[in-house]
Amino acid sequence: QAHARGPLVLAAASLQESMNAAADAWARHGHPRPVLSFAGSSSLARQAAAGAPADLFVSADEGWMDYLQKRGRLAPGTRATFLGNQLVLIARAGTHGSIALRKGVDLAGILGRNRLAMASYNSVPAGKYGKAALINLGIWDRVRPKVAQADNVRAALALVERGATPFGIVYATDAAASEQVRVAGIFPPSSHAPIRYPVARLKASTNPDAEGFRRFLLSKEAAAIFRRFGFTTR
Amino acid sequence: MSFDVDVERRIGNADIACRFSAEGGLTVLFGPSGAGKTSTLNMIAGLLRPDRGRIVVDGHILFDSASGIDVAVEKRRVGYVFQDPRLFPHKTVAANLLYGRRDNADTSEFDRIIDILGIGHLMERWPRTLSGGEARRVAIGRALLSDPAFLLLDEPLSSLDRPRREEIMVLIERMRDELGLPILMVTHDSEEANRLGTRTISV
Amino acid sequence: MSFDVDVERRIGNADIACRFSAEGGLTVLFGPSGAGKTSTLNMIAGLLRPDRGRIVVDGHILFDSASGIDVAVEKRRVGYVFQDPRLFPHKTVAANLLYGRRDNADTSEFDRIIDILGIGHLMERWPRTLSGGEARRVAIGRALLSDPAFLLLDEPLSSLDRPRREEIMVLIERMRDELGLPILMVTHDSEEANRLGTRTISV
Amino acid sequence: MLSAEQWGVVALSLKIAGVAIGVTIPIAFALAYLLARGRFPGKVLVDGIVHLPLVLPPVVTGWLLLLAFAPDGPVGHVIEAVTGGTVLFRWTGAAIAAGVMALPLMVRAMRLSIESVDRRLEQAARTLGAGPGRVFRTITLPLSVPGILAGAVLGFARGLGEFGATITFVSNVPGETQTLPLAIYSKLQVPGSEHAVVQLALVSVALSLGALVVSELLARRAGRGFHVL
Amino acid sequence: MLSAEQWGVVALSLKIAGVAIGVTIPIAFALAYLLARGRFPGKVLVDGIVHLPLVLPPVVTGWLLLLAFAPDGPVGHVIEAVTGGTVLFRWTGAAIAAGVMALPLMVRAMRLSIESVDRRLEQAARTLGAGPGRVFRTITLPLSVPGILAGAVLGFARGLGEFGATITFVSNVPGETQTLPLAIYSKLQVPGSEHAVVQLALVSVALSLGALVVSELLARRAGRGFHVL
Ligand SMILES: Nc1ncnc2c1ncn2[C@@H]1O[C@H](COP(=O)(O)OP(=O)(O)OP(=O)(O)O)[C@@H](O)[C@H]1O
Ligand SMILES: Nc1ncnc2c1ncn2[C@@H]1O[C@H](COP(=O)(O)OP(=O)(O)OP(=O)(O)O)[C@@H](O)[C@H]1O
Ligand SMILES: [Mg+2]
Ligand SMILES: [Mg+2]
Repeated sequence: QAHARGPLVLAAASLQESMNAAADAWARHGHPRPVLSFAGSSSLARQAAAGAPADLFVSADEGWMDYLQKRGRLAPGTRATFLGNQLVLIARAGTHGSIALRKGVDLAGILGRNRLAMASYNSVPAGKYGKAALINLGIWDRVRPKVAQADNVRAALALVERGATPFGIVYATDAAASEQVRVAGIFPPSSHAPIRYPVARLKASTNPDAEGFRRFLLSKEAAAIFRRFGFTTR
Repeated sequence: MSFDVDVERRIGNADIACRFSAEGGLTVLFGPSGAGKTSTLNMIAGLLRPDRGRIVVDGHILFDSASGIDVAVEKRRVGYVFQDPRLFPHKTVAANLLYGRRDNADTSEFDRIIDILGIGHLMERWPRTLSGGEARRVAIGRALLSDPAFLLLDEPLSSLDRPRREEIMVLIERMRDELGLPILMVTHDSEEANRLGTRTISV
Repeated sequence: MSFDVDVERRIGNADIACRFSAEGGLTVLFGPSGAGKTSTLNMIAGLLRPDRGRIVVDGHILFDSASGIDVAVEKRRVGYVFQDPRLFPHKTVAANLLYGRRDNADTSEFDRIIDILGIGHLMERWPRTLSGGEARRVAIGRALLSDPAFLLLDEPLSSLDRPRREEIMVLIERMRDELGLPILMVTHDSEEANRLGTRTISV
Repeated sequence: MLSAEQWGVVALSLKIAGVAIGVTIPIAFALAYLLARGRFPGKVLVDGIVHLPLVLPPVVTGWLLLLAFAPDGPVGHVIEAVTGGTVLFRWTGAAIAAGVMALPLMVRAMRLSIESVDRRLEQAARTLGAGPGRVFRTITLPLSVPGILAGAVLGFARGLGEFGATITFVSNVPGETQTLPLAIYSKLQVPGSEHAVVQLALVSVALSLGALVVSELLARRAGRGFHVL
Repeated sequence: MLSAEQWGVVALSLKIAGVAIGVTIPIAFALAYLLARGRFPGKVLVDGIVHLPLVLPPVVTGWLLLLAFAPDGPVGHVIEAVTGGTVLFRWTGAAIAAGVMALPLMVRAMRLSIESVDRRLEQAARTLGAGPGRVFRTITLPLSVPGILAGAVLGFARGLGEFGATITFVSNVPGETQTLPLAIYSKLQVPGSEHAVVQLALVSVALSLGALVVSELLARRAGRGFHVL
């Protein structure tokens, strides 16, 4: 006997398309469709930390998951990292040429008077990875004054889509989702910490389907779905 | 039927002092512009607090700075016709007239007053569409219909034509005599003052 | 020194029609409350547009529905004392008095008018602190000091005491005679009307 | 034109903004009256607190609401004890966020109208035997109607547009707290969904235009009599 | 208490909100006058457009601004041709966002005041020889001061709190477009930075309290004469 309502899943906004596809697949197995609430990881983590009655939390980085774990809001033994991503440099579709992102690459010179779109580099995960990568390449100091920080990675994508900036740093999944941009360069995976998406069940969870859906997210079937959207899976 | 007033109040740089004691009927308050007539009426009505003094109307102490008595405006049962009409702009003439009415008031009295004031045809109108004299007549009606224990009239008949004026004065005199209402009236018309005033007081 | 007025206008359910031709001096407009006196003055001042008609003052056509003439209010050079004082609440008495003044106006005239109106001590005051009669005197001063070509006075002397009234009437008569201003005045005081009115018109 | 799901979002948004404004109007009017008429120490402080949701970034307001209404927060604690439930992730929470964000706008507009009520009319009413309560009900309140309507329209529009505090406070739960702005935000996160964004934005605009028209009609009705309108 | 960098953020926020409101006041007043006094077809539409930034989620407004001011957008194109520059990522762009978001609040407050100006005073001024321009300057405008002040305070507070449209339109560029709300938001994104958030939020609150106090003083000064205040 299925619960009348699916579990409430708090998921990072950048997982919107892929998590919806996963929820649909789960529902096709005869389960009530999970209710998905998409927002920034920070907002969601704070809500979970406040003891809000949700079932699963899917974060865009480990930091916010740690935050909940420290506060004892996670159901023990349910935390798992299930997705990975890549960091890319994008340009507007229709432009040409690619940039080899090696140590010392003259990105600042290529930008000229233009700017580089990124998610906020001190706060939003995509921005933090980007900053780390640019530091690793040894060009952060010269690029930093030219950075335009958006409030999330999709807003950074929009800046490039609109032609407000010629280049941007986003996830490979974002670049794949948009037809108006193309990948102009891929950051070496070694240039930043691995990009990982953890999931966990919350202690406040009451929905009997919650654990089932969590396991489904870790399943092969779900992995295939996430790969379709450009994520890497383990 | 009496006023016993002794008040002092400072407004701006002016000291207003008024002291009189009037037995019965209609008392006329007379004086040059800016002497403090309106201020005196406001103090009797309870709208302006005297710095010091005592107000007694018909044996009821309305204000006494010595014993700390200060009856609330709405409890003084005053029928006040202000110098300006002060009609409620968001209410029709009819609603203005009925605003102060008691539930048990009788209808024939109402009809008679409306008739003498000649405002029966204005009932559904909004105050801003009234002429100066029409607004004033509605204001008089509103005060008279509130079942007052005494009347304060601040130049009630200015901006009315002579015949209408006569009729309204007759009405007011009748209220004085039949209902025994003490009346305090400000006017600048010495003829009117002499005819009506049981007593005339100069400020 | 003449008015030549023939206007019609519908307001609400009332048809107001006024037609008169007055040579020289001061014309008194007389009539019961609600007859349309204020409306007539408003039409002459240009504040209310007649449905039909013609207004000529001192040979100047101010309005003519036949030829489509309609001189703007501010170009009519009217000195209008409204039935209510209508002082500008955000300006001091002095600023109210000077509002309509021409730059080349002479100061002795100013001082004389202020003196006769007895408002010299009120200059720095705000309108809301004035008594009824004080406000009215300031309103008269404001209109007289705007260098008008003709005067419209809507019960200008109501709420003033007799001595003050006399003085102000003398002032207005002198303006009429010395400056040759045509004057149209509404009053309910038949004594006043008879004394002043070069002609009396009933609406 | 809209899918059934989108109509659901519209209905939910109207419910949330409507309830929020309906409940907030009396609170806002009381505060406006206090600020317009009251003379007490610390008035500027009350004024400042009322303005808070306007100055703070909405996400901060949302966060503060979250702290207050969390099950172990000061307000949430009481709510849980009384009703046994919570407003988190519920439409009631979204309505609270909308109301709080709309409050300063409503108070300002109402205060402006209360301040322009002619006190002499209130005096006249009192001489006619009306006590302070009746004067308030029959004179002050109706003469403040232009400000109340303006405040209600501003508040309703603000409530319809509320995003930051809502998503921070009660998340983005479809069918519960996903109002139009949150739905638009969700669409904005999906590249290439500009069409849906524009469509939803147009619905928002149509709704607030509707509210405007209704308020203008009400204003005209209420203002038949007096010069203000 | 604050670091030099944070003081920089405060100064920048004040500059942006101040310039935005200064420039928007005349525009808002003109619109308010048009809406209060004008009788023309499509008035409700103008009214609706003015309210737009209030109803739309701020990120949508920001996105629309971005479309308009992008180098190949209709407005950005003109600006580039005339000045050779762009407002994107510049404080001027942040001021545009703040002004646009504040506009509906300012217009409403001003309109309320204009509607309560007694037209008979304007008539009196005209009989005294003042043409429409002078009547407007000397009567209508000063009598609307309460609404202008209320609008300015609301707008300034809104401008100080503006977040969603700003970050979407001109991004978060330290020293150029990073206002207080953006700085606060950045902090909020970092686990465990609640202390810094509260500190910056308190600065916001202090600034708007200051604006309130100034406006109350101005209102008292302007209102010495008339009953409205
Ligand atoms: N908007 C309106 N709707 C209906 N009737 C109106 C309107 N405005 C004015 N009236 C009527 O027009 C008539 C003329 O008004 P007006 O003010 O000219 O009278 P008046 O002669 O000046 O009277 P008073 O001596 O009382 O001032 C009055 O009967 C008044 O009720
Ligand atoms: N707020 C104020 N500041 C200074 N003076 C004031 C203030 N209010 C009233 N006054 C003055 O108090 C005096 C008394 O005013 P009041 O209205 O009682 O006069 P009044 O006798 O009714 O005159 P009128 O016949 O002209 O109506 C006036 O000289 C007036 O200028
Ligand atoms: Mg008086
Ligand atoms: Mg009249």
